[in-house]
Amino acid sequence: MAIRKGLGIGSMYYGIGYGFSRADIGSAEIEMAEDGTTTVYSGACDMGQGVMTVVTQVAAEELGIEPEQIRVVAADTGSTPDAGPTSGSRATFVQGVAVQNAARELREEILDMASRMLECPRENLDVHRGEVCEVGTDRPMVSVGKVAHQLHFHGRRAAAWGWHDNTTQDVDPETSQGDAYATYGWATQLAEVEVDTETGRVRLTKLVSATDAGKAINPVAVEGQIEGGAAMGLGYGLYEQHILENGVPRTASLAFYLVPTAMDVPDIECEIVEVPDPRGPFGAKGVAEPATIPTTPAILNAIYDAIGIRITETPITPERVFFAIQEAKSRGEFSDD
Amino acid sequence: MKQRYALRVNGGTRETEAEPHESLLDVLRENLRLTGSKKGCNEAECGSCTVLLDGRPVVSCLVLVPDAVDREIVTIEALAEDGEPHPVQRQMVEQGGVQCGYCTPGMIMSAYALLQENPDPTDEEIRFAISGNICRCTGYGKIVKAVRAAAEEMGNEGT
Amino acid sequence: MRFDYFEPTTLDEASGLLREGKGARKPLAGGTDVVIQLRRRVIRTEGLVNLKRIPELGGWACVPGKGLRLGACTPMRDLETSAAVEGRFPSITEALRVVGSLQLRNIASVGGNLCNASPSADTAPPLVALEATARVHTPESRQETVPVENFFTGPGASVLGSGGLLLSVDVPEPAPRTGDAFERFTPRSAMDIAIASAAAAVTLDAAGERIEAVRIALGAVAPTPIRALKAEDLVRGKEPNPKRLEWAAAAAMEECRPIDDIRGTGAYRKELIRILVQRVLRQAVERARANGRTERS
Amino acid sequence: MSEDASRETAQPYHWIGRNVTKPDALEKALGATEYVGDMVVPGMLHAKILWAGTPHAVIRNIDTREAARAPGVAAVLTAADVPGTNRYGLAVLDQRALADDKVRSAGDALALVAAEDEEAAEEAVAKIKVDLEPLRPILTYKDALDPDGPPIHEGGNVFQHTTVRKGDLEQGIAESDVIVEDSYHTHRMDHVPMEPEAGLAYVDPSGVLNILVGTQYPYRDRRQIAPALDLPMNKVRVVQAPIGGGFGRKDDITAEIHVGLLALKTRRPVRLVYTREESLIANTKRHPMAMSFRTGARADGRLTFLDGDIYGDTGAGISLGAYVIKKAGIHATGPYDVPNIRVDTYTLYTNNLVSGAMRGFGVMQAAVAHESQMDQLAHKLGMSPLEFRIKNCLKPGLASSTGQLMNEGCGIEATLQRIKDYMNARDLRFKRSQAAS
Repeated sequence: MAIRKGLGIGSMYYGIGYGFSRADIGSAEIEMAEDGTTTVYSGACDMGQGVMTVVTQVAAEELGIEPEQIRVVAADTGSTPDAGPTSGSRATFVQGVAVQNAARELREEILDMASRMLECPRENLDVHRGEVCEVGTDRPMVSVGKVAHQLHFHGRRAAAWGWHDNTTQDVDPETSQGDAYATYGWATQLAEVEVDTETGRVRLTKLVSATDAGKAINPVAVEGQIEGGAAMGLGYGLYEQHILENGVPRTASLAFYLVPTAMDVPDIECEIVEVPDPRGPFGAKGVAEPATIPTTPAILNAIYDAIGIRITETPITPERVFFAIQEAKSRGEFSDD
Repeated sequence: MKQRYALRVNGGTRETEAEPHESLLDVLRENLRLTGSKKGCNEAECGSCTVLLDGRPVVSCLVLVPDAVDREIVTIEALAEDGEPHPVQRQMVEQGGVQCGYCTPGMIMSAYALLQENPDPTDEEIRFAISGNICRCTGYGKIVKAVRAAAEEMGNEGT
Repeated sequence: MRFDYFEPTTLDEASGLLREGKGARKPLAGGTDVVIQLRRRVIRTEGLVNLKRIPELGGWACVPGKGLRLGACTPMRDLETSAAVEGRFPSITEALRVVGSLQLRNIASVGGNLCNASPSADTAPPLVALEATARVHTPESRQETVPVENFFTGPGASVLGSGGLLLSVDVPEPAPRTGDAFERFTPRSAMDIAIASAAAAVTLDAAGERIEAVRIALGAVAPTPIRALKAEDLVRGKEPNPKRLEWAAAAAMEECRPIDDIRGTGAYRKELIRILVQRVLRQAVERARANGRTERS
Repeated sequence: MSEDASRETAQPYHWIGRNVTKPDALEKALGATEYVGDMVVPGMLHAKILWAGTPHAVIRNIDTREAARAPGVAAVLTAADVPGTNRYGLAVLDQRALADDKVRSAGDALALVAAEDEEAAEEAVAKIKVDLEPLRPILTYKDALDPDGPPIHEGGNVFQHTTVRKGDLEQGIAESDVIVEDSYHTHRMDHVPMEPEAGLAYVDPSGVLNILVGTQYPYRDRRQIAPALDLPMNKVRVVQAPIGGGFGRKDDITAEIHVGLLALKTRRPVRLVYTREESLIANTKRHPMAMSFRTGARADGRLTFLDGDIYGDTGAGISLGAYVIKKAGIHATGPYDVPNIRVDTYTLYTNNLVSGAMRGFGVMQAAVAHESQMDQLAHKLGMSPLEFRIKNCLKPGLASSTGQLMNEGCGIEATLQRIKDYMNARDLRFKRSQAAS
């Protein structure tokens, strides 16, 4: 077989959140029960990517309690406040701050009550692993559960609501000038491909994804987004195509619409870059889309590196590459050796 | 016309009525309420419905009920023992192999079948064994890692 | 999708059920093609006749000196994992390994793959190249032997017509110094349907220098799997040097009559045949040489 | 920065940066999680949809009488049975819950059936008789741009034209030592969430319509559902059920309105589960785009201008297409400092399947063009594609195509540097350009 290898890179930036003056809000309510166990009512939909886990970790961090003490009730117009959609790589970036705000407020309430219970100045108190402690020590003075119990006893729910508005102004209608998005995601990927110059078949043999997560709140979940995103990007680049003939779908079966299998996706190397963004929770921002976008461009550039031919149409089917090679040959721009 | 079938499922015998052309998947899901096996395509292209039939992984969407009679059927619901998840299940969780979860049961059944047959597979063998299970979320890397970790865990248990 | 369902346990019973159906009943082996086609409403039926409980249709044996005999209902995966089959007929194993998914191959039968008579059926080219024959139970309950090469009559059609049954497939023991190979082309590395495929079986002369006998079969490039007879003529009796194989491949390319569909144009399929034929010939020759060496040693 | 963030490192946080296990993962691995298609409610009916299957036609008549009489059928609905506006759409209300005057894409729903089981519903669907008068379909960018073509909706087929203007394009061109020009075509992609779309609706004793659905945004669903069904918003409750993948497409209405309609009509719980085929035919896809880009640079490797046009096929509905294509336009430069810009985008209605949000949201397509242009320029300049990007990428103090000043959180250089380090550490080199370092 006539295999040629090539390397290519693709970069991108991606406006995180909704932009264009569309409402881009997050909100959450946190309630601590009498035993210190805590429920976060979060409107954000978890797609399995882990926004519930992010919400849990943010709440645990801010409240000084264990993640095991937290339960998240998510995405129900009957019980959770509106947190906007899970799209635009915005869930962590926007809802994370809303949860952070709610947790901070509840923590103030807890410390306020603890200060009265302990007869100790508020500023000397901190919460750590579910216990109110003196600042700088881990020595437990009273459990947050006991404090929450007192709050409930006094008719205060030990609850707080937090909100965050990430809405931007729209850009100028004539020039598109303006601050389009609150922030941007950034990523660069390196692809290594093998091109079979006889058949035109391209295989992705290596992918390295350097993705700026701002701060990886849950690194394994971030890697999950990066790897899954790149696999979807690979599908876009090489395999998947929804064909319509005269407006009628011809690929309405997974036998014809080809999603990459475990044998098509190489090991994806995740390079998590962390350039903290003060607008996100603990510096974090979304990675779902930044993880997907550079893959096809990186493959296109790697194909050029391998065979010196630029493909400008997706998907990069074997047939397309094959005929591009034939054309290049006929122009004397490609030789077999 | 509906007929009575006795199916040997997850170590017990379950009686049910079904049309003979109904799939094992539909009968498991609708009649026996074993909904862990998912219907992602109903034509053997996604693997979400994978169960074991006499120890082998099959796409239950294409097995007609009568063909499952007198055979040992194992579904995802039977992998945990006494509330203790199987190592493949535990490692899928720990290594981050689960995202939306829809492919997960079928994926686990394929991996489980592989490890029954080949307790120490290479990554390539793992990828081959799960290549009939489409996952749209993870990019497969963490699933391969989970299966490898499960193999190690099971190997350690055996020694 | 409502229809009658039968589970005959003898051949005659099965034949009778199909005959009574007057073409409106379908035999069912693994069922992987038939059930999908019924669900997609590509075919209609009034009844399914499940053949898996008929003892004669099950079982298989790959015995040195006697070739391979497989019952029509043998699950693909049984053969795929057989070291004996892989050692003797690697092209069959190569074809089996790429059909659908592993979970499908645990159900799907080799016989079903043939009877479905898809031009792209993966198991057909190696069986054609290896001179396999099909034992057929005709609608009139006669038993006949048909070369697999002549088994297919069009897309989705075979000599079985609406009432016949495929009983078994026999692959003769290859002559000494024979090698075979199969390759198919798909975009994905798993779970895909061939855009084009080719198989070759090559027997070298005693000196191991010239091709004594050769059969080349092509898939997905004509209404049925076909032989590339002109290509065979070009290499038979010749030294298998690269130039020679290239000529043969170019001839094969002209022998096929592929259609355009969403998976590829006819023009591209022809080009693929040119590549695949060279590759399978090369591989088959290599294997023939290796087999020659083991036989001599 | 060489820390490997995927390992847990010493840091000021207790829980941030830790691999806390996802709370939903174990039940999913056990097969215990119930997605909508796994849920059963006593008395539940099963729904099926009659799809148009043809791209453009006038609906003369839909005869449901025979279907309504079929065994096990509880309701057959067409547009005439929709109590509310029958309209939805994330940006504009241009989609119909059930097609009324016209068929606008093959993925339009014409009628709904609720029956005692799925098979009965399917058989009833087959009994619905539809009388359609075919219209010339608008299928290509060219068709859509033709002012004489039949309009798919009121107002013509060019839904939106956006413009990005920055600096002085002519000056940018004049300053350029190299210019590359190319056209790029990207295709329609399906999200293929492993869970086909599904919804379950029931009216509770207090009269509230409850809808469980694999959605990405229950609140916006509710804003779409209530008017379409003529219900006050507080009589609609939408709950996100466990979801088997969305990737943007479940941002849109999927099964919500249909199950709601049937539950209201029958006063029984109704479940609708798409087949994979339906999932591929209906609901939104990724926009195909046609892009022509001209990009220049000076001999020293600095980008000078971008001059581009982007045409996006949004199909028969806008969904979020207007935003997707506008976003493609303002991201057309990629993450680089380009002083002079002209980019025009066109959001075009066609009779193809509706395109909407999908992971990458317009930038996926734009990146195919801008990254190919970047490599072409690098090659013309004899520069490493990596160095060329590092030289031109946005940095704090520089401004994006929309004039947005970059400050904290501008990570592109760090990602490029990380790839450069990776390549250097392994001595990886591009074949057709200078070394990466």
